[in-house]
Amino acid sequence: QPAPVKIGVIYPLSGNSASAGNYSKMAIEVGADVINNGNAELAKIIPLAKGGGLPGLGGAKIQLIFADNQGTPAAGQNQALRLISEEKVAALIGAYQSGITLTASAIAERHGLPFLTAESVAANLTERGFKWFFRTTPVAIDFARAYSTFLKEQKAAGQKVGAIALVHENTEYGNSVASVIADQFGKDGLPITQKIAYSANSSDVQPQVLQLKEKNPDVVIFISYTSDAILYAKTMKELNWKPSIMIADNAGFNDPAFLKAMGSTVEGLVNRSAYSGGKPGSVPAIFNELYKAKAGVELDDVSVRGLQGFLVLADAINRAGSTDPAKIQAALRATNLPAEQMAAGYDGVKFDDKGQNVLASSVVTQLQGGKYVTIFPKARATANVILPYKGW
Amino acid sequence: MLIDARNVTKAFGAFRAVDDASVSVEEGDILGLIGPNGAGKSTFFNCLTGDLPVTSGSVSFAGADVTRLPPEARAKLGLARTFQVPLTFESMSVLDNATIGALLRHHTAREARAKARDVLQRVGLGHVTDAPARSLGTPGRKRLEIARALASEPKALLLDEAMAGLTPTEVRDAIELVRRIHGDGITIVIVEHIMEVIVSLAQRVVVFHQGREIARGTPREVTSDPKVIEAYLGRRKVRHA
Amino acid sequence: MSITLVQVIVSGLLLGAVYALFSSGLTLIWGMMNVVNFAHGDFVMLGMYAAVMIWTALGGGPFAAVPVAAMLIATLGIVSYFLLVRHIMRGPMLAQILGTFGLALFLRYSAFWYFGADFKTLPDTIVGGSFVLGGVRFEGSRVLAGGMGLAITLALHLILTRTAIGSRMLAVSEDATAAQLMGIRPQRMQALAWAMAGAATGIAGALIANFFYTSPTVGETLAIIAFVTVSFGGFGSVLGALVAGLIIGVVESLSAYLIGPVYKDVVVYILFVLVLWFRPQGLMGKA
Amino acid sequence: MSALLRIEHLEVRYGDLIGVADVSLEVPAGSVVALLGSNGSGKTTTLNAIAGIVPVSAGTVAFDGENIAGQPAYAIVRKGLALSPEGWRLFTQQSVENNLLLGATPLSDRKRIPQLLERVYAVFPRLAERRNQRAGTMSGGERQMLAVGRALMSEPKLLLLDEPSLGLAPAIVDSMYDAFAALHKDGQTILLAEQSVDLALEAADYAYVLQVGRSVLQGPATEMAHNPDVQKIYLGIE
Amino acid sequence: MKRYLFPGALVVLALVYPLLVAGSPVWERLGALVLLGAIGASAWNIVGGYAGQVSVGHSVFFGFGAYSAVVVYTHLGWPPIAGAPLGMVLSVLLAAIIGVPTLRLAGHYFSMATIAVAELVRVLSSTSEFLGGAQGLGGPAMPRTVFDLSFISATPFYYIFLAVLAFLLGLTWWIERGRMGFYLRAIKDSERAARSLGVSSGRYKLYAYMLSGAFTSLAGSLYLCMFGFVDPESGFGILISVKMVVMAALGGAGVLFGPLVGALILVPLEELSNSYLGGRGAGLTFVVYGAIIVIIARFLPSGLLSLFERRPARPPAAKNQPASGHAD
Ligand SMILES: Nc1ncnc2c1ncn2[C@@H]1O[C@H](COP(=O)(O)OP(=O)(O)OP(=O)(O)O)[C@@H](O)[C@H]1O
Ligand SMILES: Nc1ncnc2c1ncn2[C@@H]1O[C@H](COP(=O)(O)OP(=O)(O)OP(=O)(O)O)[C@@H](O)[C@H]1O
Ligand SMILES: [Mg+2]
Ligand SMILES: [Mg+2]
Repeated sequence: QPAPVKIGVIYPLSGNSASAGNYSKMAIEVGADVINNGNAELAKIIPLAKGGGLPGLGGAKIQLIFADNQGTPAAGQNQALRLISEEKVAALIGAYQSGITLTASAIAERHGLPFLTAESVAANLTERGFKWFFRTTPVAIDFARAYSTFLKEQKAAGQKVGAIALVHENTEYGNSVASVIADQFGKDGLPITQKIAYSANSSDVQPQVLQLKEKNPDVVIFISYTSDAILYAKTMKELNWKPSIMIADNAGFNDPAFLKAMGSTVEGLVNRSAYSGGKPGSVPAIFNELYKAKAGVELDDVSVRGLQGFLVLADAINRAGSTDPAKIQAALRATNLPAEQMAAGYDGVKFDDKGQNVLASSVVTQLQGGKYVTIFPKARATANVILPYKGW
Repeated sequence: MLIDARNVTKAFGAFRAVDDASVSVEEGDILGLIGPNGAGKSTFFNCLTGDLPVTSGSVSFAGADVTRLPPEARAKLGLARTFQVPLTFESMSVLDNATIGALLRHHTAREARAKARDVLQRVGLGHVTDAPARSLGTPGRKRLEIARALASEPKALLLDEAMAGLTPTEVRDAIELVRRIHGDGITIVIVEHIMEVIVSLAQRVVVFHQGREIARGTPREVTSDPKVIEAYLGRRKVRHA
Repeated sequence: MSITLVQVIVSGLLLGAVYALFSSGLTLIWGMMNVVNFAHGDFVMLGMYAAVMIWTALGGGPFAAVPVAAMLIATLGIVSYFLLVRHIMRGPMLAQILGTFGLALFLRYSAFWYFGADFKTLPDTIVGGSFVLGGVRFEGSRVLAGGMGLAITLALHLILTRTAIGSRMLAVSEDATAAQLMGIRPQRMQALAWAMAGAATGIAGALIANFFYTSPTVGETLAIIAFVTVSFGGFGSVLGALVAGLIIGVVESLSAYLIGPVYKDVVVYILFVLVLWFRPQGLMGKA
Repeated sequence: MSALLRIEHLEVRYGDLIGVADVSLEVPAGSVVALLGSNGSGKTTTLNAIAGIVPVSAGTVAFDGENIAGQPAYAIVRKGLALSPEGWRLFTQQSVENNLLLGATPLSDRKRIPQLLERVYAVFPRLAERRNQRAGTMSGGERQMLAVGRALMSEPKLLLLDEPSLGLAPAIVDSMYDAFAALHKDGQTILLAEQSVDLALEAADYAYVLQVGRSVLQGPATEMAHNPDVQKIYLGIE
Repeated sequence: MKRYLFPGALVVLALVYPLLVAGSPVWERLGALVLLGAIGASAWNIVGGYAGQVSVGHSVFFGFGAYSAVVVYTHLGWPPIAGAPLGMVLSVLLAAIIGVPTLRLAGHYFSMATIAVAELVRVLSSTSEFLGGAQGLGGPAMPRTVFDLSFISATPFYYIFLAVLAFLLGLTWWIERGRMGFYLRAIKDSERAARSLGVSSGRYKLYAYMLSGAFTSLAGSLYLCMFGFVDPESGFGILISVKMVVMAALGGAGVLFGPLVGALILVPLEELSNSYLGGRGAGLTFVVYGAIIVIIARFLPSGLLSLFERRPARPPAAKNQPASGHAD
């Protein structure tokens, strides 16, 4: 039995984003379990799912070494160094928050070790000229395009989209996504009539909702973390106001915690997701079952992206046939995974020379009967759009 | 005129603790300030030193109008004081307490420390220089405050009941100490309820009552003033004299 | 004035009363023993979890949760007092920061370990919905919390300023030895103070949980608000916390509505620094 | 007369320093006993040790026949003892009247409180005038009055007074000592530390002299007043 | 002789530490992290420990330092370390602006006001485009010259930090023994008495605050050089301030080596507990970390260095009548 291949996983396992980090951790554990112990159904689609570890390395098992970035760039970087130098991991994956990915991947770059981010979307990450950095997730512009096309389609179908409000939290995530959406919508002639920035982890969002209520836009797009997502949903119900289309940019509104808490009051909520559900027997559906058994909740955007990133990395290591970082790097460069092998709703995985996955994409989903179902693009849709937004 | 307070009033809300008091002290004087409890003596001191801003009136010291100056500026001009409730630096040694005072006129810590030792010796704390200030009893602290003030080499020293709590013998020593301080050319204003101290030290006495001056003169004159006896000394004043 | 503006002010006032409620425990501990409890936010957080647990495990609403949370957090206060605070009070003021910060981390992550990182919320059906009064919408859970906030802070204020027990507690806070000379048992009073503060904080938590999310780190958000409220109003003054809480609530609400939510904290902090500039002891603090 | 308080070989240490080395004394019920001694001789330490606010390191303190050494102050105080301490230790944030009411905490008969308040106000009319003023803003002498008044509020079996005349104007000292005399006549037991020997010996039945932490002399007050040794000790001749 | 034993041993150990752990990047880095923590806490100690003005908003200076360093890179293309002097100058100015109103405040009010100021700056920084808004700013991704201080090993950082710390402690020691040291302690004990002796307490507190701010800012600049990224939370976050306070308090505030000792305990504790427990994701890191702080505070409220002090005779009651009234 060859020595196991160690993969370092850096996530926020404590601090404000710990919820996301812990779900992603479980998703990746599911992925590793599939590779190490096999899953008959998946094996029909994904070669690595046959079990028995990585065939390219003589059946070496994958060993995941998790580290907590504690929500701080310093801890992220310190842990990256530890994983590299003490744990001698073959590659790193992480670190959720873009700022932390930035510092942690810098260490990997200096040590010449592949670093794959499965969920950090900040644009500058792939602009640094790094040679060891890869990103599987779609970035803001992909989301923006998806919304834009979706809304134009709804407009054509007779929905009112004359006034669009953008409500976003004021950290890196919200700001960057909001500005990209605003740009894209501008180009596409979709009018953004109201922009509300607020500080994350608010204690009260009534004033914001009252501002919305006053202007009464047709469409609202929320870019919020979980805690604020919950407050918005609650407050909108309290003040009894809803737009005819309510779009939530993922993050908080996708959090299983949000669904558990607010599910029944946001029926009809439109969301985007890397997780597209899928028909029984498809990769996402099978992984979802496995994941549900472990985590008690459905796969969602965050967890599926983490899982997908991990699968890409495992595939590359397998093809590298070695834990030599340079070989893994080369294998990653050569990655070309087809859409049907995707756990996430991407069109596949293929990196450009900056390390960005050019086949990354998002689907648009809607909350129907307490579950997110894919409604856009048509090709992937599993259900029809139901509008206007129902709410509570 | 070293200290000249004119029409000083200090009000706390509607209550005037010091009410239009004018007191002046010549250089080289020892002025006694007496009066019943709550007459406003300490408050008046605080107005002189700048610990409290006056409500109205003016204070000048060594020819300069100091009415608006903060306490530290007045100290630099040479006005030193002790507090009725001792405020020693409790975490420091006796020597360091005095050194703080000495640093006002000495540049280096070394020089200041030498000066401090000297002063401690003079006030009779030479044997406890290294003890922490908090181990001193109330009278010891008051003595330390005198030392600290002297170490700042003041022109004038305001003593607020510095001898309270001393035994008769110790009071006699303390009177001697004040005489010596005075002998060094330091002007002194002294508040004390022990009449022996006032009678034997003060050249002039001002008597306060309810924030106002009710009498002034030599110690003999004021102690026989019926107003003062009525308001302050009481029937059996002899016992204290 | 537009009806929306009235709505904004009303929601600010209700929020402010809640701020006052969860700040009152902090100000009480300060006033009673000159201790700034950096774990205060985490006490609130545990109170919130108590309410969540009572709902999920027993299906109980606030009428069950409030007394239970009050008792639990009061007990926590007493235990913290005897195991930790009593000892750190012997040290310098910094020891309080050290000790209560450690306690904060310990509590926060014990909750994390036990409850997980998930956000929890109570169904908003617990405190029956909302009602409209003169065009202004009132939400039941907030009215309940705000009303209780007012009532409890006023009660605490009266206890401290008008009763013998309050006077004894204040005596202990100022000089424990002198209090002993009055025949008062300082530790008993201090434990009582921690119990009272704990109870108020637990109640606050249980009520907030009705309209706020609960998570292990929620205390951090709340603690800073509480610190600002308490120093704004004057350390040790429960009435001050009430007034400051109401002011902060309204100012936050108005500035979020009129200027923009991102700037509401900016406005509050600037106001706070201005207040301290003109009244260094806070609105109602003692000089 | 039986001894209400009996101290034997009391020793108190402050870390390495010795506050009181060996003090023995007796306070019979109904008597006024004076504790004399120069600055730093240990009067305050002795009184504080009796009240329990400094720990006794050796010796016994028997109050009403029970050894109270080592008991916490609050327990001792509740047995019927009150101290007006050095440095007053008022509750500066509270009103004058609240300070007095706090003094009455150990009192079991709460109905006596108004009467006791009146009694204190009669001795110190200034306190009555200022009953709502914050204690921390009182003048030095006013604080002294308040400290003594507060000790009177619990109607203790034994009243311990640490330099009650400190900082008081002569006229107030007189009226306060008149009050002590009246209390004495009513059977109040008092242990009194005073710097002012004349004053103390005039008020007391019996006196002890402390010197560097030891009780070195004792006798009836009238004798002590004429005892040359007392003068010697105050002159510091050993 | 004995007095010099502890510092002497520390110096020798400090100089050879990287040799002892050579080959283990994690331990090399840990050494640098301890020193960086010690620089921050020692800087804090000047105003918080010696002058007794407990600032819980020192992150404002740390953030200024970190942002100055990254801003000179982002907007001027200079190496980040070139921003350090700028940060120090700005922090001195900032300290003057913050200090004048807040240093008048007593005790906890000062602490709370400093928190408020830091939070204010944090919120403002997240709205400033110049500072990269909430996204934050990154330093040079790839080292261009040696001045970018982009080392693979932490050892060069270790020696840079050591030199800075040595300078800072030397300066503190010099201050402690001179006029300013005496004055600061006096102000801490009784400001009123100090003023009566001619101590311009406001001025000296301000000096201490400015000096402290300058070095805290330097710590921030060094942090940026090492980690290469700052955003509002990691620059101005309250946790940064609290950690400085906690480190100093843990070792002994107002004691020269207190913050260093605090850093020696806390930083490794933080790193090791995260390394060994963090990956499980149950928050156990902080349960342990918090519990250890609680235990130290419980048994050594005056800090670890109080263990080595000769026990001073404690007064029977710590509290004297506070001199809050005016009537004296
Ligand atoms: N802040 C205040 N508010 C109200 N009254 C005050 C305040 N400060 C002082 N007083 C009152 O002002 C009066 C003057 O006090 P001051 O301390 O000057 O008296 P004093 O002459 O020094 O008396 P003593 O001999 O007892 O020391 C006192 O009656 C005191 O109670
Ligand atoms: N807190 C303390 N720490 C250390 N030593 C102390 C302390 N309090 C008192 N002492 C010492 O104990 C001894 C007795 O002091 P004590 O105060 O009992 O004397 P006293 O007779 O009351 O004198 P005074 O005239 O000063 O009131 C003195 O040597 C004093 O220095
Ligand atoms: Mg006075
Ligand atoms: Mg004494």
